[in-house]
Amino acid sequence: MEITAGEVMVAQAAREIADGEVVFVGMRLPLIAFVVAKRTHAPNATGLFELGVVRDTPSAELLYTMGDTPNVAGATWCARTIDLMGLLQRGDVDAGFIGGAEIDRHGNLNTTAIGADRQHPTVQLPGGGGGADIASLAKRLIVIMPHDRRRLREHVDFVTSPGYGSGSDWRRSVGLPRGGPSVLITTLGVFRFTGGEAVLESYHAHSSEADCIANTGWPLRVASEVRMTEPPSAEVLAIIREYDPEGFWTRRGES
Amino acid sequence: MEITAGEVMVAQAAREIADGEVVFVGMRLPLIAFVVAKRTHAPNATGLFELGVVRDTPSAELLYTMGDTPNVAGATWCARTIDLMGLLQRGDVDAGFIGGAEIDRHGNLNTTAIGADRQHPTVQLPGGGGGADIASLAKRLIVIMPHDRRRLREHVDFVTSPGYGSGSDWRRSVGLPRGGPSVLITTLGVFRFTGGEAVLESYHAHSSEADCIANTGWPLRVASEVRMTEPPSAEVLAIIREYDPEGFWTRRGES
Amino acid sequence: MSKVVSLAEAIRDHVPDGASVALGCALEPAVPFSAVHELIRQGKRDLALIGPISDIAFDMLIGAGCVASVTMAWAGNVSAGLGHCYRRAMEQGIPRRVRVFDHSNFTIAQALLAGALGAPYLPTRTLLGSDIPAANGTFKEASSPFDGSPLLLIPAITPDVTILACQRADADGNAHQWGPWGVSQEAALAARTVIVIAEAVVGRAVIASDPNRTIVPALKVGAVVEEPGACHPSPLQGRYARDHEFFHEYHRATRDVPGFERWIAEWVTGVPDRAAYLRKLDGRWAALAAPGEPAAEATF
Amino acid sequence: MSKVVSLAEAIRDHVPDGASVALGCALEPAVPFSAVHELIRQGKRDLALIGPISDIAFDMLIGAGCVASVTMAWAGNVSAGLGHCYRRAMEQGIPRRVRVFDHSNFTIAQALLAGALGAPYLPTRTLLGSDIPAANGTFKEASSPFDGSPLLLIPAITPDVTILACQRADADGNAHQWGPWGVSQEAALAARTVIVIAEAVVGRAVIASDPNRTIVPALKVGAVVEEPGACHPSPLQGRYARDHEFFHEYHRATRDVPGFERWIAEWVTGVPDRAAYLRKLDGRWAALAAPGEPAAEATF
Repeated sequence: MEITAGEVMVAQAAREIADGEVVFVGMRLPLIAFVVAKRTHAPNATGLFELGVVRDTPSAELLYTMGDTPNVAGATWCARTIDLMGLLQRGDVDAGFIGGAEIDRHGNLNTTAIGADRQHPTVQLPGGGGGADIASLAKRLIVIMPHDRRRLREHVDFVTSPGYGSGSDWRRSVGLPRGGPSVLITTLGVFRFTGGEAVLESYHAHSSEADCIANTGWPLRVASEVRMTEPPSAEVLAIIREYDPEGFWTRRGES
Repeated sequence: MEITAGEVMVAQAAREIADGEVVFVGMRLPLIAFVVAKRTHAPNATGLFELGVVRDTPSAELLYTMGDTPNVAGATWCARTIDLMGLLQRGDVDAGFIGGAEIDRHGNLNTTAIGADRQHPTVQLPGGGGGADIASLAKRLIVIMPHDRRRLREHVDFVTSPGYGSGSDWRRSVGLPRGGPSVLITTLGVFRFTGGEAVLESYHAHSSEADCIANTGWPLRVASEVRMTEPPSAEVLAIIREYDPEGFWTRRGES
Repeated sequence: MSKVVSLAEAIRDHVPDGASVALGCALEPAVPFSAVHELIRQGKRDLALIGPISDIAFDMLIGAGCVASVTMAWAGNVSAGLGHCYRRAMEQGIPRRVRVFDHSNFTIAQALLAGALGAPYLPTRTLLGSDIPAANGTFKEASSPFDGSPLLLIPAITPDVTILACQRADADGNAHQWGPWGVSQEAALAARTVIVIAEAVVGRAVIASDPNRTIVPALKVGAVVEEPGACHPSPLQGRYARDHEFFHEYHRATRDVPGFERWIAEWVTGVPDRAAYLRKLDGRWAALAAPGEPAAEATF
Repeated sequence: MSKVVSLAEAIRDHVPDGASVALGCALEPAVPFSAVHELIRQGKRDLALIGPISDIAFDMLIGAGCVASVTMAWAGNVSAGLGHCYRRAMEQGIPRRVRVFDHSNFTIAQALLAGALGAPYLPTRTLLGSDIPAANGTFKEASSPFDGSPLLLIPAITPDVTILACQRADADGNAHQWGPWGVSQEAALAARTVIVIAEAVVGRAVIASDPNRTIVPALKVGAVVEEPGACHPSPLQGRYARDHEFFHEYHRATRDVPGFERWIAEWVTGVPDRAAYLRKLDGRWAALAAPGEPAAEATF
């Protein structure tokens, strides 16, 4: 079976979780990345879900929302949302995953609305949920989204989730206590943030450096040692396909 | 069996609870007053206990502390302390009972320390617990304490629980949202607060107007229609003596 | 005294037009959809909705023209993404313009906690540098009087009424809820009154056997409704699973206004109450049963 | 990975001299007296104690000379009133002077909640006009930027370690506690690390069967101790009742310093651990058993 972009993204996202870390998981590809990490190199990672669920084992079945009953059965803590957000604000959370509709070179994300006037948008997006909190307060942020020139923009219309703002030490200047995006994983490549800007680290097997540049809305910086993204191992593919047999999240070519 | 001061005080305290009210109960005499009120004129009163217990029925056995296991068994809510303090600050609590070591004519209570320097007291008292919060935030305060000229003082050494401060509309001027003492029940009499000052409303059967005046450390105002405190009815005495058969709280001549 | 009434009575007596209403406060699960449908059947207007995620509950109410404003962190369809009615209202003013008060999950939780504590606001560092505070318009920027660091002050939210679904409650309104609480308890304690919708109304002794399960005490509750299946298509832990396909069907059916109106006519105005709704679901409802495994014993 | 250690190891490894230590945070019940005794046996010095009520736990530690400061709303002997050691320390500096940071139950709860939320402070209207804020010295007066009304700002308290007693925990530290929580959860979430003292260490499946009972998650916990009877003479819901007479005996025995020293020699330094202490209590301990009634079923 051909390896999908979703599977490559999940495998890379799993590599971003270190053993023993406390991670805000979220749904879709990050959820499966958490499953892969737990079953491979990060057996002691803990997953937090915004509605108040804490798990040290992935749910038995594939989840469609974090509130699905299988995500609560076997949890180690059913907390209140604010208990987990408190851990986040304290600095007890190592990393968090979020997606977005638009992102700029500094990792500022828009999940609120497209258009100049927030009260009269051209396109109303669902909103940030807890993503803006994770972006504000986690020690580092892992961003996952489809790669599209209209999504990777020179400027986003609305900063829902702050990245590095205008770059450099902007976060400290506005009072954010820590954090910022460490990596952007798209359907085409992996972008590492250095000096507050996304730099192409690797392109996926089905993509290329040129594809990444052509589909990015700003002049893209490319790492000197740019390479192909390491494909998922057979073990990792097996875990992904066992957990998402229908490919509901990993084969719809959309994160 | 002779009626004790404790029994007279409990009967009066019970009269201060109206049906359907939400009341911070506390221990000792107020606890028994809550039992009496529930079983007579206030069957729909709700009792709050600072450690987080909410009950709509008195505990099956006499309590020595609010954390005794019988006070938790049969509770309708085991909350966190801050949940109940939140109700108090919101204005959802009708009344609360507290005691004190010292009180002045304006109902300011000291339960912290005797002496000029708080860090080097002549007598270290245990402290206010949640009493200062109830005094600050309940819609009204019911004070119960032994009557002694050294306890009912012209000025208290430390204001742990604010009453009417210097009188009149002092509470509003310092920012307290509501409340203040409605009544002081002592071993000798009942004092109603009018214009922010305690006025003798009634003396107990074993006491007199003169006793109350002689044992109060400020020039005591006396109501024109001062009378004898209504003694506990046979029904109320029976409830008290059934709940506190040893007279642990009601026969030790000390509230 | 018993506060048990029908859902129609509870909504009629406790949710006037223009009321601020918090619901769906456990985020994805335990959304009181039966109450959402009753609000639409009773033609409520100018509601100020409050809830962090709420799934398609807010989308439906917006599409039905019941809503003047939404205070939320996310509004749409958790399974399908965008909510068509929310988009139409914001992009085209159909059926009417809706004012949005943007929040994050943390700031809405803090606003409701402040309401529950009777505090004027809570101070936070989240959203510093985000455009949400300016869009919301109710937050204040400040610096900490302790160390001068930048802060956002999130003002308290105190809903007129919070609608809370749970597994069981007594007739006075002492409610047991388990599974994720999200911001449900803060929303209930912050509200002027609470409508409790219980899968089952039980005796006081059942509630009092486990007071740590109580999410809201009787003293906050104005009405108690016994209604099995009140949360479908959202799940209720230990009772029934989420009906994922129902959310996708709603998404497909509501792409245009006539489609939305047909959907409402079929599932909301076309049924008198939740019992009829469940009969209409028929075998599909039975298939969602998820009784779960018993919790380890605790004694009191 | 398992964090199960002996109480002596937990205290040795997680409570250095000078540490700020929160304990007794459920107020009267579930006070971890075994840990208090071990702190005395190990001769800890300059501790900064944090707890709203703590019953005689703080009095003992003060009498033993372990304490530099106490942050509390009440300190003494709940059954008998005054605590002799606390009085001697404050009135005569015996065995040493102790700095007091006065709080009310609400302000200490707010300070710990602020610590748990990672907020710098919480704003409140309690204690306006009280002498407590001036005596405490760490609060700030302010006016609300929303309406100008007077407020007190209560700064966050973040203990170095919180010691929490509970009915059961798994080896990682996920702890189930039921009965009154007081400020226990805030104190645990606000702390740098937590020592969990469980009546029983159980399998993860027992904890995971009822995640709503979890008061603190493993990620906050540094050590797990299995120790039956750890709270005597305070009660633990569903396990054992309060030993009221023991508090009165302590009160009578500790009226003077030699009496206190005899009491410590008999009940603390004279016994190696809690198992020996319970054997010493003998039939008196057995008589306190209070297994309680089972909670109504909940399924997940």
